Amino acid sequence: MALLRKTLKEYLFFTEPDKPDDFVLEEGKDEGNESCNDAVKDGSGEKREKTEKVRKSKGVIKKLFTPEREDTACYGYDSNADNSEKNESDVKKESKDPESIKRKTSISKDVARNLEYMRKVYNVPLNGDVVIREFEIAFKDKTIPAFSIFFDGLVDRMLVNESILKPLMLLSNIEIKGKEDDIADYVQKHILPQSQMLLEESYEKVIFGINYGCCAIFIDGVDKVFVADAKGWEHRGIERPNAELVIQGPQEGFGEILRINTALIRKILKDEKLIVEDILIGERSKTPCSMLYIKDIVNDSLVQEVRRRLKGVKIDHLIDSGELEQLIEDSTYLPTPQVIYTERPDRVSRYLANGRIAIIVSGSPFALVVPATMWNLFHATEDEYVRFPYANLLRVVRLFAIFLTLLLPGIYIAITNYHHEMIPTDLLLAIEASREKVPFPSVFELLIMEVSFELIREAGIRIPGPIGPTLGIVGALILGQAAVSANIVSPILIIIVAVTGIGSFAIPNFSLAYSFRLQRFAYIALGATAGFLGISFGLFIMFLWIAKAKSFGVPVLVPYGPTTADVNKGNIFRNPTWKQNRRPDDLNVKSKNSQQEISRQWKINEEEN
Amino acid sequence: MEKISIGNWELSALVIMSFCTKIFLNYPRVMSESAGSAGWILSAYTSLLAFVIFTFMLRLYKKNYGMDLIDLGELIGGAPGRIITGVVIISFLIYFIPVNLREFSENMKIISLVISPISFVTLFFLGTMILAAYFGLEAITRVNAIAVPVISAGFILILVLVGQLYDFSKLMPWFGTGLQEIFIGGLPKLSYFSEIIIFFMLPPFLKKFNNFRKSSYIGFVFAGSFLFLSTLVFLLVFEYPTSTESFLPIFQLSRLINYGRFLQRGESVFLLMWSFAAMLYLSFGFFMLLYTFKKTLKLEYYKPLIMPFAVIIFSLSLTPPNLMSAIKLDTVYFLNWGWLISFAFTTLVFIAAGIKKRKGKKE
Amino acid sequence: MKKLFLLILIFMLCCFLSSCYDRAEIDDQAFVIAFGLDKGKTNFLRMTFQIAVPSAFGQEGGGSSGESGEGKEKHPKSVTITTIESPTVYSGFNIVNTYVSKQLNLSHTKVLIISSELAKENMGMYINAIHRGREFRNTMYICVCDGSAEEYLKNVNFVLDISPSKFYEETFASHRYTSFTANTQLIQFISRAKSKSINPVAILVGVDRIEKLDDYSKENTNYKEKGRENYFGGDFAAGNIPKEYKNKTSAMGLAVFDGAKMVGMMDGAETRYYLMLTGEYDYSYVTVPDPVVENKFVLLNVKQSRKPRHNVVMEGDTPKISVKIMLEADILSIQSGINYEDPEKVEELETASEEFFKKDIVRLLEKTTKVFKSDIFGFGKSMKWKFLTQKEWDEFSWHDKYPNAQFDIEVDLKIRRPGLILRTAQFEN
Amino acid sequence: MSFDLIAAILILIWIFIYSSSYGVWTWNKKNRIGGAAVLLVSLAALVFPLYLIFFRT
Repeated sequence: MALLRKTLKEYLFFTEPDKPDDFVLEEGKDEGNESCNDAVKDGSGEKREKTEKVRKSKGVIKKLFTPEREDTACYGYDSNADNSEKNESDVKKESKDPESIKRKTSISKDVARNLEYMRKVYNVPLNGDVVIREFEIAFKDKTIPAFSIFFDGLVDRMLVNESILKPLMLLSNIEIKGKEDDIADYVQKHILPQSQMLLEESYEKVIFGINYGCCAIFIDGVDKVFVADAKGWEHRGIERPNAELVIQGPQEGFGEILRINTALIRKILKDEKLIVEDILIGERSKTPCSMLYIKDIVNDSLVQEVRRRLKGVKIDHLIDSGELEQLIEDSTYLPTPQVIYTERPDRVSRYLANGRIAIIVSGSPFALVVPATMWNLFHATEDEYVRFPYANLLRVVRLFAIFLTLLLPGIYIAITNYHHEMIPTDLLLAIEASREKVPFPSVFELLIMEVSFELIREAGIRIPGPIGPTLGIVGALILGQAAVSANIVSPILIIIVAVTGIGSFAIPNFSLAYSFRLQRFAYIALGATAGFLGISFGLFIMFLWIAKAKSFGVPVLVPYGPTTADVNKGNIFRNPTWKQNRRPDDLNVKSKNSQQEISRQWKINEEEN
Repeated sequence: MEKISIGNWELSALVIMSFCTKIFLNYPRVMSESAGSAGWILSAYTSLLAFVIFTFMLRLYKKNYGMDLIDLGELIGGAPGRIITGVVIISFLIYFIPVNLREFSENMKIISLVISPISFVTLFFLGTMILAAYFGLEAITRVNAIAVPVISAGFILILVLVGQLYDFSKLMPWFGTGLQEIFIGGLPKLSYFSEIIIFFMLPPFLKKFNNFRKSSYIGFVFAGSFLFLSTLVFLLVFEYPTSTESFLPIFQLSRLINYGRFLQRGESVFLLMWSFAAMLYLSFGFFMLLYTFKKTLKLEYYKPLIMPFAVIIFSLSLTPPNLMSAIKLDTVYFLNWGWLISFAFTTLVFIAAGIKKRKGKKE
Repeated sequence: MKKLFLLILIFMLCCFLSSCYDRAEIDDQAFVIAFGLDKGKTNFLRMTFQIAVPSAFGQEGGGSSGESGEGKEKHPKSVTITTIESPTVYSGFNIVNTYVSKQLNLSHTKVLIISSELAKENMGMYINAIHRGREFRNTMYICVCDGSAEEYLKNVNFVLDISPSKFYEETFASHRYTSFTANTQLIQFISRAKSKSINPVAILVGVDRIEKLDDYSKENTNYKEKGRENYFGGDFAAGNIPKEYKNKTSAMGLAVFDGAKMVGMMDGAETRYYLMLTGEYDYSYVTVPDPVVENKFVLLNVKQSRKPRHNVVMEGDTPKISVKIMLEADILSIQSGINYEDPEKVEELETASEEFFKKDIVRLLEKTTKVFKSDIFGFGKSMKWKFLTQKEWDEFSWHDKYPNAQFDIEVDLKIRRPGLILRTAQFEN
Repeated sequence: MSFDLIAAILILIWIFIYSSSYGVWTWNKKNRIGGAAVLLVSLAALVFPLYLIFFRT
């Protein structure tokens, strides 16, 4: 009843809408607090008459981030990334759980207590893959009990044996000319030959390190813990990208390891201004994510906004970047994607160089790039690598593919049901003849075929490896042939559906193809309702919706709607490479030029000589 | 309401769209009806005249740039002035939106949806108007900026494709129904540029006067040439007495496209084009109606008003008993008197505001 | 956003609930390919519809195009014919719809055949009815049948084609290379019929009366009027063509109209000159008598090098019309073997053929002023340039002045190339 | 009373209630003219179509 009343109140009566803070990208001017202001002075900021202004957004975190913290080097991410205040509040929430309180407590000097505590934390007899190795260290004629704890499988066993346990247990017996009295200092400076090692003081960090593939060494009498990086888990190597294949161009794709992925990008962009900023997402999973940008190119307000959104994500577990995409995108209901989802380091690097921001999630071989315009989604990686006439041929083909995927079934229905006069007579009579024996109305006929096509496609993906292609052949050929001879569909319809399907495969971005496949059904319905009027109704609304949409403050249809300075800058058709002088205007980057005005200096020299 | 901004090209596209959409209705026919074979002269003449008057109005307006008509109304006469100006504009919009809605729907009905009831066809246009109003002006202008070049290209394509039927002797006799008929009787045809009144509601969205002037000039030039071309080509293909017959001149032109056995009767493809144009036109008008209403009465939101206004416009559009009377509402009453509101009233407001401002300075 | 979705949902629901009024499946429609109007016996109109039978286009029906059962089946299987009588055009559609299983659809009608009997009365009202309908194509051919349209449609036999539409489109487009008919599409016909400066024409079609070529009498042709010994390629009109073919019908010549009323007919050769005078002429093979040897002919492939120049001057009430026709020709054959290819002799041939053309053209023009009293060439268009206002032009009334017209014709023919043979060598015998 | 008609009337009533509640809200916000105008518009949006549906021949 209360629900009913609430619903009634919501739908029946006017209530003042809450005004969400729309993020608007700041004009391409330097904020003045950064060192990199050399590029801004070319005066290109005035190009836009837009009244876009950044609002003093309340949610922006004022504490500036310090990515260069030294003590994070061990884990390869910053475990401190979460705000301490937030943690406190979390603790309060979880106060029923006694362990969470204890986690914050500092480490005891007594190794036995530590051992007991760690056993409790890791439920040791129950937990099979936790390895606790107790041993003793010889130090100045005494033996000190110690133990190491790590996860089996996460660490490199050889590493632990050779450079942690072996020195501690054997080398400690050797006479070393150290003057230290403190065992911690001694161990750190003389015994453990590990490059990445930290001394941690709280359980929380220690536990985090262990969970992340480190080996923790507790020593009696020391209220600190040695956390040695011994990550040695198994992972996939760098392979060819599976979803975004190119003929020309680099052939490596991202893997599942965060640091390898960031290294792949740094390998391409050898730029000290490339910032790899670490953020942990997931209350429990603590999935390390990296936010990449080139500091003297990217718009600062964009960085702040992305950071704000990433930090505002509060979920327990983050597994893949696809999840993150859904959590940070602007409009969830818009059918078209607003984030670029790519597995190619070279593509990410190009976007970074253009002033966009990339987000890499540990464990996901796909990087997210924001902001994304429709045209970014429409471009393929290969476009930039092949000569420009060829690239334009590809683009025309792709545009045509989009048209086919989105509209062909709808237009077919509209024409055959409403606009008979525009089909050439012979073709019309052929269609009529082929439909003569079909018992269904053409809409129904088309829906049958479209649905079965989607079925075949879905089954083809889900089915175990070797059977997949077989199913495709069975589905497409045999089923189609049988359906025609059983007079369930007309042969011309098979062509329509097949062409539509092929068109959807030619769209470079997978989510974009999804969105068009989805919208196709709406156009079928509209085409069947009012012919071309229905289709233009659908197109109008789709355009309105997309025109309204923004991806991180950048309108999705830019530069065509709103029109910006670079209308003819090769979004639909690519310009020759030497003409691509400027970065996209809509990003309001700090440095507008991506190459010198005359990028082919040799041309001038030639003339001079 | 969010802060709206309109770019230069977007404004030009808006100008082109709102002046030129009537090409798809009966503009060329009315031109040839009132000036005979010299309809193209009349078209050029009215376009030029409208342009000159617009330039003059801009000069008057320059000092008050940044304020729209309603602000000026308030400047002149306080709250009553504001409301009077607002009511004039609203009544103007509420007159021609339903008429155009009706005509476009009838247009679609005649072209392709012969059996469907008119309300069914109208609902499609009404649906786009409602949704466009929800999405707001920015979305409308953006779609418009993208669609206008495409629609213009389609329009030019029609004109080019019927090229084999051009016959210049059809433009003879030179002055059609006579010079007096063209140059004096053609004056009320200025009403075809009545949408000008809406553009004086837009300045708050464009920062600089120069941008406003430049892009509206660009729009005017394109719109004028499109209007001129449409009449010219229509008269080149249809001779004078026949040219007054057709309800949908450009549609008739597109029906004549005939290249070989395959390329015939492509008119339905162009249907996509002009239904899109109609949707843009009506959405823009509808949004401006809501915006004017909101601004006149200093309301905080316009969105709750979308549905009631949509219902009113829908009912109004169905009020004329038949198509002929709807066309009469457009081509007779509106054409003869529309300019009084759009040109005379607006100019008066500008002059009054200028005087008021000068007085205020002196004091 | 939620509300927006609700709105869209409601809207879509409305659309679907109110269903799709105009939706019509292709296979629920009977497409009329050709349709004929006759004067009815019991009512005003007798209408004949030639409806496409789609099954002939299916994969199985590929070969069944009238080939089977030679003598028995007169009509190809791809069409069927029905005839009814009705008072008006649209009521006729209604009657047909009662017994034809599918709904009649006229959006693919390629040809409108009108019997000359009906055309000679005022057929404007029927044409207007068709013009008003959205379904009809503006580009459909309008033809006048010398005889009854019903008979014509019943005798049409698409020997080479399966598709009836292709048959009509190709047949009536043949004027491009025969110049024995013209392009008379509906919209052109209507705008000409309503114009004050030009009158319409329509293709003349007919059913050939002779069964065997041996029965053909050359007295049916009009060679004598033209002062010739025998008939040439164009001295006859449709319905009277010396031919033997499975398809009994033919299209040649034009029906001349004054407004929407038929006033006369032109044969094939006259049609050619009509095309030359209006500038629509493309190319065709023309037989020209040899200027030296009697009863031998020279065959020319004549093209129009430029559009004709019309000039009209009023002298009192008589329009003085001067026309200059510019032609060029290739030699196809010289029967006499005289060496006309010689640059010195070619002029002789040129002047002779100019004279030949001029004679026939003047004859045609005089026929239009004296017999038809109808300006089908559009001389009025040239006259129109001299008027300033519509009122003056309306009062001038060109159509009344035209019958008094006097002509000054100039034909300029240039022979450009002699084909593959540059110099004719004589046969030795 | 067909289904279409009932649906149309229901939608009209919904629109009326919603927009007039906005009118009341505006009125309460001390914008008297605005509130009255909105109420007027919402009333017109109810009455006018109903008149068209029931009384026009």
